[in-house]
Amino acid sequence: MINKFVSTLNEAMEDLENGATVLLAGFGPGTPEHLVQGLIASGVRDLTLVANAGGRDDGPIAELLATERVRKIICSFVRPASVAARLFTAGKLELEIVPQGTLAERIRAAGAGIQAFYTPTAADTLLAEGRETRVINGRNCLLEYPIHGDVALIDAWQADRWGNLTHKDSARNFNPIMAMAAKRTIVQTSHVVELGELPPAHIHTPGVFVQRVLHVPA
Amino acid sequence: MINKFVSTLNEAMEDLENGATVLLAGFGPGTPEHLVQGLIASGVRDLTLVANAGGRDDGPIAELLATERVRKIICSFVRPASVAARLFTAGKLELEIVPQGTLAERIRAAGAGIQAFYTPTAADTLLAEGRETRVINGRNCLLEYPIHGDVALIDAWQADRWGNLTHKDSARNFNPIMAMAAKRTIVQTSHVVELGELPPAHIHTPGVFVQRVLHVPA
Amino acid sequence: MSDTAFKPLDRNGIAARIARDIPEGWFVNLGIGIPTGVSDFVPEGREVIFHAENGVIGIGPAPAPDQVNPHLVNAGVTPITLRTGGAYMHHADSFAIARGGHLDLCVLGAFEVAENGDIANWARSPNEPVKQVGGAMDLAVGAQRLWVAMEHNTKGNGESRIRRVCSYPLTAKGVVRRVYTDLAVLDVTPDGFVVLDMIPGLTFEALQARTEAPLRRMPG
Amino acid sequence: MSDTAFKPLDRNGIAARIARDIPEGWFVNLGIGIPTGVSDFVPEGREVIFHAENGVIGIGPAPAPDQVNPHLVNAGVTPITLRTGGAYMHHADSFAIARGGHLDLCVLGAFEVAENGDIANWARSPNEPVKQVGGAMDLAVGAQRLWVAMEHNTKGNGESRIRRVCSYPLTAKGVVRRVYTDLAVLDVTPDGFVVLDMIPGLTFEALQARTEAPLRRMPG
Repeated sequence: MINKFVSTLNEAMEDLENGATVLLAGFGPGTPEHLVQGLIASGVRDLTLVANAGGRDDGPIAELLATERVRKIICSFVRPASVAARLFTAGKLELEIVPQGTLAERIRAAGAGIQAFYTPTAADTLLAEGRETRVINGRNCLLEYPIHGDVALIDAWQADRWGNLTHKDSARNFNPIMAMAAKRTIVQTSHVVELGELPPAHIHTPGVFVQRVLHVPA
Repeated sequence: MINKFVSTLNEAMEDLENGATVLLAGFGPGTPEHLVQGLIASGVRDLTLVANAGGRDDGPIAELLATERVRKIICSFVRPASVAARLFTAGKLELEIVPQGTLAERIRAAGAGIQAFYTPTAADTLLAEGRETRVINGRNCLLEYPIHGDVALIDAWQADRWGNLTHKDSARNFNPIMAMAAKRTIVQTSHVVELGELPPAHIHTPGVFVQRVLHVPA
Repeated sequence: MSDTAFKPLDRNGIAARIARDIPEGWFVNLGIGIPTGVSDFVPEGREVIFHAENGVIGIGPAPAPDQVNPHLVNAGVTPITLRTGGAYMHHADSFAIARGGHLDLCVLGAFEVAENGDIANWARSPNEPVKQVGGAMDLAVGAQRLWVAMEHNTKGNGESRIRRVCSYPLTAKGVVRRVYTDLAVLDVTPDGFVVLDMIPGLTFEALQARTEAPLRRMPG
Repeated sequence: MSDTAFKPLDRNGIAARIARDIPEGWFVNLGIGIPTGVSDFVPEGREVIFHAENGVIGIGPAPAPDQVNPHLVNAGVTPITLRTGGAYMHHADSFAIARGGHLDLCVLGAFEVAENGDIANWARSPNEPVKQVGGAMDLAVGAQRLWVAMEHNTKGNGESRIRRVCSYPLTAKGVVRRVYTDLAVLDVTPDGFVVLDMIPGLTFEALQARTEAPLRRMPG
């Protein structure tokens, strides 16, 4: 019987490796905060973190960055008052800024087996400097590559033992696409449901993308 | 008040133009057969038809092709015993064969603003002859371009006046992505629901992709 | 020119002026800052559908403080409500709407707009650590039309944000169609900025005096 | 060699042989033809999750004739059921599963397989009007592993479908990991075909005699 549930945070975070690329979902809501605590506790280092934003002075991303175990962050946004901005200024954090839509699309591309794509987004900006562009149908486009994760940390509202997930309201955000894009997708879910309880037409992330699920009651 | 419902098939098919590219959804179930009848009745010609398969000897696609108003078909599959195969053999139909996954992805790319993408699918086959390829991470990849429609013909299970749709079971297939990829998306729906009746987390095709909806009770 | 002859719009005034020009049925994304306020000024009965790039289409009015849904925010991570008929989707689907040309309009804030439609709104220098790109580059090239909402002049030394050429790093090239400021509404045309509207009491000459780029009167 | 010394598997026999080798928990896509039958031979209690590229994950057993759901078919447009825990999705999401490396296994039929893992299964000549590509090219390059199910020899003149080089147009290059025929199970290795298993009564020499490509015995 397939059963992707694990009982403890330690079990959920087992076998994390130094140097891993970690996809961290969330846009405000939808951030798997408990799993981030597990990542911090695991002690792994030299990480590449992929998240929408570099976080603030507090909150899960700031806490993770403050450990200085993240070598590089790939995100769309760094706030002036943030751990990320200070570490970057101090030369302790590499930064790759990616427009938010391109970030989402590069993550999806990894999950969907797309090897590269052309987008007009950012083609005429500083972010395109030194990179490959091409004019397609009269529009200047930038060549973008997929972002694969070794691990994805995912938040869910409901989960069953096959790893089928739903996400609540706008807490969905990066969760379904990051779940697709990692070798190992680890989920924290607010609710556990029986197999078959989620209507098959309304599953937001099918279990094929999920490896481990931890129940973390809200 | 936004109201995308039209009352008649004629109204649904208004302003179709000769030479249009028509995206026709369906994979068995999910084919908007009533709208295909409308397309035939409209008399438009010189069409490019984009559909998963070239159809059989009967059924909506065969009927449409038999009018000889389709200049070219873009599809993943042509059956031996079919109107499409005979028209092609007789030199009366251009044929572009696209692997089914690449077809789906090219349609989605059109809807998502992706200008081109690289995929390993078909890169080492006859379908790649004379086309641009590139080795990415050791894999030979083929450059593919989006397929935009002037019109998409879409089947839905439920629709509201904003054009929010659900699709039934595997009748979903190409419907959501073709709805994204056309300038004008025309829907036939089995059921009409009040705005707000479809749960916001369970809408398969949001109304932003839909222009006209015709109620065609099943 | 006398500064007492006219009263610049406040941020809400700019937002309200923009709301006037949005017809029923448009799908609209509002950037952070002045643009966020636009939806408050669309009359109740006019159905305009607002999109947030974090996966919401059909944003409703702000919730009462005791009605906040912790799972529902806009692209500024501010609590919102969903309007009847709205829908949720994931980030890639949401940006497919933005990048695929499905939004009739996006309204962004900016540091500067140039007469060729260039927009700069994410960084004041290439080297600063703060890079507030977010979804602006995607929206700027993806929406059917881009309007900018901003103050006409900088707060500090009153420099013009309406420029011949942007001095800050670009968000996108040649995409702005119209600019709404506290002083005027300007269309970006092949011949440069054309003044569509000015606040009461302001003269064309007084507006030009506050504007680095050359302005043209509405033809006819 | 005597043809009476062994009895080739029928199509169900090949399907059953494949089913034996699929462990619990795998996500599997079955092509049209012999592969479609594989799911019937997976024991009830073993959870293997079958995917259809038209947007179904978790295919259940065939419906009784009076239980057919007209909205639910597999990639062969044949009525199916959905298993408890299954899900529906659209075509691009479904092919994201197939092309993104999320399937543990795909089983396809073929005209020919070559010793370097090339597969030909969509056309018998470049010029014929019938082009039955479907999703095979996507699945062949996208799945974690590709197995082929086919008759060892052609029906007409008994030619070997297991070849040094494919003579028909390729579906994909170098992707087949294993071939299940009515006579044997062959692994594709850097050293060519290795015989994993043969039907009872068949000798290695008799199998080689029916096979154009050179075969190797299992090492050890």
